[in-house]
Amino acid sequence: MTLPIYLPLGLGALLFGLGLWGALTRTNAVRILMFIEIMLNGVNLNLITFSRYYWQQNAESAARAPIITLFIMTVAAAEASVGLAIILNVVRNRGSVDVDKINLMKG
Amino acid sequence: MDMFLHSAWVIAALPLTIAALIAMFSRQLKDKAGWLGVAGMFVAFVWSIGVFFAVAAAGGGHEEAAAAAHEAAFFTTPAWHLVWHNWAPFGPYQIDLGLMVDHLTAIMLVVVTLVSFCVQLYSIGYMHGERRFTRFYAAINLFTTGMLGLVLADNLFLLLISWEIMGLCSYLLIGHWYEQEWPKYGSIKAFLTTRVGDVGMMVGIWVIFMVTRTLTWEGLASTIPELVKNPVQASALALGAFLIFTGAVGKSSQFPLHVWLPDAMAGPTPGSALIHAATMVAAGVYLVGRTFMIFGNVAPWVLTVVAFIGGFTALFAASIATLRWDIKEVLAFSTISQLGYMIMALGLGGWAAGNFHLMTHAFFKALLFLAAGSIIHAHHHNQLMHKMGGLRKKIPITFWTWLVGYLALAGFPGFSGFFSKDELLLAAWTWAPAGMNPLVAKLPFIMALLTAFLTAYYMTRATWLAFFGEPRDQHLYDHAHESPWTMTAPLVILAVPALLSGWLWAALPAEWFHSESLLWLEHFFHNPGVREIPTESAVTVTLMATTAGLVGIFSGWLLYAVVKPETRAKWIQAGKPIYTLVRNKYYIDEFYELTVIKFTQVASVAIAWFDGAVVDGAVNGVGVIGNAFADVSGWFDANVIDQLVVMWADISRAIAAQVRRISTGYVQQYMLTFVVVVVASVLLFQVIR
Amino acid sequence: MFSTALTWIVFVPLIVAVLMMFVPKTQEKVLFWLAGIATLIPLAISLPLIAGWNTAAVSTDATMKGMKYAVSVPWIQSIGVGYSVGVDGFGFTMLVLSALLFPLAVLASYGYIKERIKDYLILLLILEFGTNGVFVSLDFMLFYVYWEIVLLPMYFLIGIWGGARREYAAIKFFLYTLIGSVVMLVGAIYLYMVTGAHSFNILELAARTRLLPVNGMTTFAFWAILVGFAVKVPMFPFHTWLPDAHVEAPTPISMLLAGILLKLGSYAMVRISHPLLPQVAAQGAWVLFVLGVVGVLYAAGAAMAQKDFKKQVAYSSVNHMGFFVIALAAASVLANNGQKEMAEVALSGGFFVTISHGLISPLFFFAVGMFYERTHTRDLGKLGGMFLTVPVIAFMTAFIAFANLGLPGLAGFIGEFIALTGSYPAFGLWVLVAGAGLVITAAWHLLTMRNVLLGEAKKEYLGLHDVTWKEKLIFAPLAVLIVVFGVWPAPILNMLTDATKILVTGLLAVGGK
Amino acid sequence: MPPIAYDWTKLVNPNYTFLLPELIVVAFMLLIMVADFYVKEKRWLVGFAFFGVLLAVLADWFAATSEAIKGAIDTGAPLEFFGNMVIADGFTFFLKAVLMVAVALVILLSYDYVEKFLKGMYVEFYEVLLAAMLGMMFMVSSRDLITIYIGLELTSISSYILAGLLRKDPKSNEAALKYFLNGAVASAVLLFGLSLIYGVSGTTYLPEVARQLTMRVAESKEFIPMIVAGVLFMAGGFSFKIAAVPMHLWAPDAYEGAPTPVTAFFSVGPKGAAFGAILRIFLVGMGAAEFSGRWMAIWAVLAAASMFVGNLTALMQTNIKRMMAYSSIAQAGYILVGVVAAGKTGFGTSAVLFYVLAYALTNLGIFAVLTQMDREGGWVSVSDFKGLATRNPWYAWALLVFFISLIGIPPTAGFMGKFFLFRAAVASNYLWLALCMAVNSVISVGYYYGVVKAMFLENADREALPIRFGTMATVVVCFVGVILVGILANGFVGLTTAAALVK
Amino acid sequence: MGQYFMFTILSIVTLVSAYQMVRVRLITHAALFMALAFTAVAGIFLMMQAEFVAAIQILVYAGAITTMVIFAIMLSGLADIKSERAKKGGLWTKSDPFVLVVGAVFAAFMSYLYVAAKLPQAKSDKAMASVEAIGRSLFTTYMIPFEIASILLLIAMVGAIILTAKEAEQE
Repeated sequence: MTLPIYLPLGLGALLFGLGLWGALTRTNAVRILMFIEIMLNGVNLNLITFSRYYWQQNAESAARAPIITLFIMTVAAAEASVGLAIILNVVRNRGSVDVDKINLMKG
Repeated sequence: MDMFLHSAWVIAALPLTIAALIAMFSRQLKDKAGWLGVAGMFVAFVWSIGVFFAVAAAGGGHEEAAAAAHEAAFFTTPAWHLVWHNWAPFGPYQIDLGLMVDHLTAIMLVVVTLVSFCVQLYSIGYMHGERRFTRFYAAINLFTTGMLGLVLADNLFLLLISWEIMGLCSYLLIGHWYEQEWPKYGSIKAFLTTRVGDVGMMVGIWVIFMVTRTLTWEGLASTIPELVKNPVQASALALGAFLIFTGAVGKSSQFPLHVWLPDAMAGPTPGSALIHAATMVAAGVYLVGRTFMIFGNVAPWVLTVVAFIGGFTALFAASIATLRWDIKEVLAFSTISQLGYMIMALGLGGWAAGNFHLMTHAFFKALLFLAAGSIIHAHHHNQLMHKMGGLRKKIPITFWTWLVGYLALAGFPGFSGFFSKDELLLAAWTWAPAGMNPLVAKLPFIMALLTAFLTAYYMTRATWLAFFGEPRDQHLYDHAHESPWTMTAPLVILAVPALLSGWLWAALPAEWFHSESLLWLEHFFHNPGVREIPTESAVTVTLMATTAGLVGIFSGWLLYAVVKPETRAKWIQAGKPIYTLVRNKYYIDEFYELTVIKFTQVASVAIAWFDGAVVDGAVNGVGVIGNAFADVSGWFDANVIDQLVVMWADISRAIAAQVRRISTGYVQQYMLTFVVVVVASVLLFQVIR
Repeated sequence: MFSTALTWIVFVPLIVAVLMMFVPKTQEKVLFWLAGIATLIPLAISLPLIAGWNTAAVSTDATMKGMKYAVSVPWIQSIGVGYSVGVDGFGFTMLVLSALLFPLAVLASYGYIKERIKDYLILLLILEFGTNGVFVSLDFMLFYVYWEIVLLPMYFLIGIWGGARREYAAIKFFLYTLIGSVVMLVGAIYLYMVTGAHSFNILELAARTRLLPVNGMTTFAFWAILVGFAVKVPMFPFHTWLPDAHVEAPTPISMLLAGILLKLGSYAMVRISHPLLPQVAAQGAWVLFVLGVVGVLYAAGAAMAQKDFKKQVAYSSVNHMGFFVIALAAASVLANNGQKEMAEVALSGGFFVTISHGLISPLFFFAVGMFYERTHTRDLGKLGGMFLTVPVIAFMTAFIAFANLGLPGLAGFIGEFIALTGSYPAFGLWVLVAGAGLVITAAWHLLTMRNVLLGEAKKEYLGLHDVTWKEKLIFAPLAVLIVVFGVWPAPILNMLTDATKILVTGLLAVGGK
Repeated sequence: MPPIAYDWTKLVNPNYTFLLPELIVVAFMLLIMVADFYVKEKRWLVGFAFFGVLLAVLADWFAATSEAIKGAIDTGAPLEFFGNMVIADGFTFFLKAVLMVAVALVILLSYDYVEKFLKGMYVEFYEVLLAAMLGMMFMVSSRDLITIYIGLELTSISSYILAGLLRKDPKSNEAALKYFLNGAVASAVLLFGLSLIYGVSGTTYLPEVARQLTMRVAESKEFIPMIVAGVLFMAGGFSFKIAAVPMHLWAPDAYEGAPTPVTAFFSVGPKGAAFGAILRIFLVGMGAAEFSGRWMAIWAVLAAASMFVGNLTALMQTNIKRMMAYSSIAQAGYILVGVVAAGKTGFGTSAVLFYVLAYALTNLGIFAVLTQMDREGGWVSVSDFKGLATRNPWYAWALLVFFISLIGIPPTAGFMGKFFLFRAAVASNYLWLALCMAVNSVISVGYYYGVVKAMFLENADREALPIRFGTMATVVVCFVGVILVGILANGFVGLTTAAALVK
Repeated sequence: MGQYFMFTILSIVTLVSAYQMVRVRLITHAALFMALAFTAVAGIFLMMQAEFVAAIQILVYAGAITTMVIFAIMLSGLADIKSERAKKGGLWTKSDPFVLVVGAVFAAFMSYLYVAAKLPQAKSDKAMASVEAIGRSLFTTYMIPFEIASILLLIAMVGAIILTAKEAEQE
């Protein structure tokens, strides 16, 4: 690769940052969930980049990052399904997905 | 006689037993308690006489023993000594407690038991019908135990214990009529004032113990002469001696701690006679005499202080006595004055003279007090002299015995007081310490002579007002009656030694009659190491003293028998400022009231406030700080501090109320906080690396 | 033969307390009997121990050197904690005092405590378990465990059965002592770690910690530990919990609080803080002395201004314990400037103060309680003329007041006298300042007696019943002991001499010289 | 490409003795699922679950004492299995046992609650609970970041589900949502950190990570900022899991809203496991001195903040469940002191282990009573405790003991735990942290006091709680445990000390 | 140069999609933009020669998750869930462009770290791991996590059912 490593890493960080900001500012729970997925994508990009640039000593080490990514995706999927289930439940009981309105408990 | 000597402890044990019996069986005994006490004290008196003769037979001053061992030690080997070895350990030091009898003790035993006997007999009549009759007797007997313990003690510790027991009994007796205000006030005043001296004395004992590591007379006498050679130790010992003297000042009611004694008169008169005239107040004198191995060995400034305080007190109190109207108060100030005499004598090195006067004073002052009690009894508890007058016909026995006491106190030649006062003045006249201005060295003598004059004057005044002239209150006069025999008998008994005891050491007559036996007491009192008093000027001194006394008597007679009251009033008007000053006892009481007492009261209130507001607050400080911002004015408000179950809560709640605000319930703020902190700390760690 | 005796003394109350949990709470008589027996057993066990004291073998084992009736078995070996119990003069006198006061407290509770009797008695027994345990522990952790066990029952005893502001007083007591003890724990752990001794045994620990240099950390450790004890003593300025606790506590608990609980602190100073770090103690002695003197004066003054009888008595505890503090400070100064003998004098005197105060103050509180039970007031302005209404109680009160103000011939005097005898060489005439405290103490005692006992009988108090047999029974043993030890303190002082000698020469003197 | 012949067994190095507890748990999960279809009395399923966990505990003990494994532990070179994904050392066995016991207690105390408030959800509840436990077990038994991460996620996702089990209850929904959203962000942050660490070291196997990091740093100091950033992101992720300040904000809401037995589980289970994972990652992966000083400082700050914020905020709470949430935040702060110390001394690790055990017993005891008191589902106020000492004296006294254990007063397990933490802090020169702990113990009295006061000093205004087997059994077990661990600490100290050799 | 070009294009697509996710009102649109972003990232993965990961990315993210989100939105039938109205006066109301700024700042910071670390240029340009190697590792070394992941999915399924099923039962 001739591409400087900083570019993909930077993109990963950018994705993470964007996702973070989105997750923190949007009040729709579903949208927050989506931004979290974006953050995870940033992480994945980081992992693959590092792997691609440095950690290719053998088949074993080369396979490491993809596998980690695979697990992260699995988890993300599971998280998404459970998360959506929770959100749906909230919608059912409260009629809203606005996290600013979900404020029964505080202090 | 040796039988008595070897069981001398009985003398002290007897009144203790009786006191306990009376206390336990007060309901059964009732009036019989008095007779029990009298009987017991009679036995004790007989026992003391036995002891006295045994000691006398063994040879007064024990010259041989003294010469052999402790020539400069102001200590004579006791004739009898009973020691409880290893009574208790003070750390590694085993403290022995013991009782002992030497010549001084022997005399004191006789004096104490005799006076106590008389007082108890007298009280049967005087206190008759009193509802706390048994309490009075229990206290008197306990007191006697204390006094006997004091004179029998062979060490400072036991002496201190006895000393304080007497203080307690004094408190109890002064406050006998505790329903009334004056006794309540007087008792507390007495206890506290003497307590001030006692604390000084205790510190003195600690100093002495630190230096000598012993508390017995024998131990002190054997160690101190060596220790004073070291300047550091010597100065410590001098300090110790001075502090011990403060105890004597308190107990013997010397200036400036004299204020309690007049108020001690609030108690029953027989109690005053025993405690506040004859014995307890003399304990201070006894203490100084007893611990002369300290006073005599340390730097001379201590004894000089002693002498001047004594002399000043003597004059000072006598001057106050001239203007008192309450007959007991006159006697009280007279007692202070006479005690000052004794203290002065000791300070001047007139050891034997001081103790001699102690003895004679005990007799005649007890007599005077009891006689005064008899007057009061006869006069329906009136103590004010300007309501008396002409009583000599109504109460003849009282009058004649009073007269004996009066003349003895006034120093009328031939009476006991005359001889002891002479010895005392002689000691003062011959006092000339090295390096002191001769004029200054004569000051004690001058004060003593003036006192002799004033004494004679105020006693004459009192006698005249009470017994002579016309009755000033006819009603009281009409109802006056002679006391029962239980009261008059003691007067008669006491009148004998008051009249005669001076002849035990009658220096001038002895010279005239070449009778060694008239100097018997002088030999008996011999104490190795004390200053030898030169006798060359004895006649001069006697003349001066006698003149002073007679002038005093004359002027008293002149002023009260001859001069008209109106004229007196004019003269008083002329010397108004001085009159007011003396009449108000030089405002010493007021001075204390304004300074010491007020200070203590204010301080204690301040402390209590401080404790509630500041210390409590400071320890709970954080809370206070938390609230301080909110309400500075309410900072010390007790409510603020007291709200402290609160304690942490008050504080913590203030903080917590802020902290909990982070938990807004908004999930995104949670996340935001989280992320911000993480990122911020990442940043921070880049900075600090 | 006596090897398990101490353990029994400690554990019998606990065992009975557990048994009592299964007794129905309506069986009040049974419960009282059980509690009485449970508290009497330790006393009974201690009697042969007293008799055999002089002949009892002195342990030479390093973990319990100089102790009698000592036993040491491993407990938590992994951190060097052992079940080491044993007593020397200090511990034993305190143990006996505790064993003596608890039966009296149970007796005083009979008929006085009317609700939740079962809980009350169980807590009382647990309290005894804790206090007795403190006095026999030779291992810091064991000590600490007992120390904290004391805390809870006391909290409840005040908090449930106390007066109007009981909750406030109880939690104040609890928090003060808890702060003290957690800080103390940190200090002790620091010492444990820094020595590397791998032992919490106090004697073994002391052998090492005393060699540490005086620096910031050891100074911290010393004061951290000391503050824990100072709160209990209570030493000025950590005393403010005491008046509240006393005022609110029921009479029997006040008796125990003054008689035993405060002694935990003074005992612990003698046993732990000073032996562990004598070098720091000697350096900081003047602070301790100043606090002691200020405490004496201050408490006397504060007592004088109180309107509440019980609060006055409470302040007098602060006052008296000040003498102990002074003596302790003096001892640690003297032990290091070549006056070991005087140090022993000071220390034995100081400890005698704690013992005599342990006899006197419970009775004083009891006296206050007797008045309160009859008149339902403790206001000095309202009481009065008691000598004419209830003469016997008034007499008892006067007796105890004089004992408390330090009248010679009674136990209170001896201790103060000896303590200050020993303290004088260390601090010179400054001791006079403490002496002024004696006068003020005397003053307020007399004034209080004037207010309460003397004067005309008050109408509203006419017809009060005088002392009962129960009250006499409680009063007599302590009063007798006060007189006996006032006249003949040797039994106690002799018990203390060996212990003080060891403490002064072996422990307080820096470097063991 | 021709298939490459390889020896699977050799590559994987399986050991089913070691894996037995996990296998049993999985087996019982499946069993419960299947049995649901056949068993009429659904309550039996609780028995199954409980029995399964007990069996797993036994298996854990069996594995720990089996010859090969124990021998390896004794020689100081514990065996690793399944491609080095799990390690059979004392730390693993001890924490697994503690966590399983904790879950067993949760099962016991939840019995009544599930019947009352989660009607017909036996399977779901216990299934998910066991899954969470399984995740925890892997979290603590692995030296590979991947396994730890997956275990963590298994636990987390199960927890989200558990929090939302009261489907009709808006608070429960809200708890689940908040927990979920926070958790997802936190795990993303954690992963970001992981990616950085991976980037620098090229591996997720912690010993290798340690080796690589040291090499990198030896090559060039310039790597340190990146490593530190990675460490901080990971620490952030984990501090969410243990609810350390400032990542604690979700906890009170989640604890309050979740069904009470679930709260009990939250306060003990995931937290304990997360501490195990933290210790493992930081000690094994970043134990070298260049790193440890840094992360010790991080955790120290978090520890102090957690203690103060947790305790102070707890003072303001009126709902006991919420109060216990803050209390557990503070407790996490205490445990973090041990983590800090662990960077320097083995005392720290053993202290953490001991405290987790003590804390689990204590807290579950409290929650057992809370669970039974929870009548409306989710709200237990101080007034519910009024006069408990007269209504249910045994509960009251037991609660008292639990509270003093949390405060740290002897003779309880909590005291010994605190003592070990103090020791660890002092040994690692973090005296100020020890003092913070001391101060905080006292602050914490403030809010426990409210409950104790209500129980003992106030009069009852309602009826006694009925005695239920589940609650009673839990309380008794916890009570005995708290006292025994406090008094007979020696054996447990031995265990934790042995288990503290984290490799 | 090709790499730069490709990367630039893909990056822009990713970022624009992400920005649109923030901006658009309808959630469904946001979901679609998310799919686009995922796909673009998959492209970058392809550039990195991580074909397997790219494939999974498309399958799981662009496919499964996006579909799931859209389904969930549709199923709920609630207007509110579908769109997000801009709030008045809120702190974040006008912050849409801000997202890029914040993302950029974060990225800049991270890049600073990377640059500061002087990350060495690629040591090897070997091919990325083959699917076979990944598979082999997955079933040997990573067996345990793999199994846990399976249980994780099971529980996710169970959980989703538990949390949503009640309604079905009642209806």
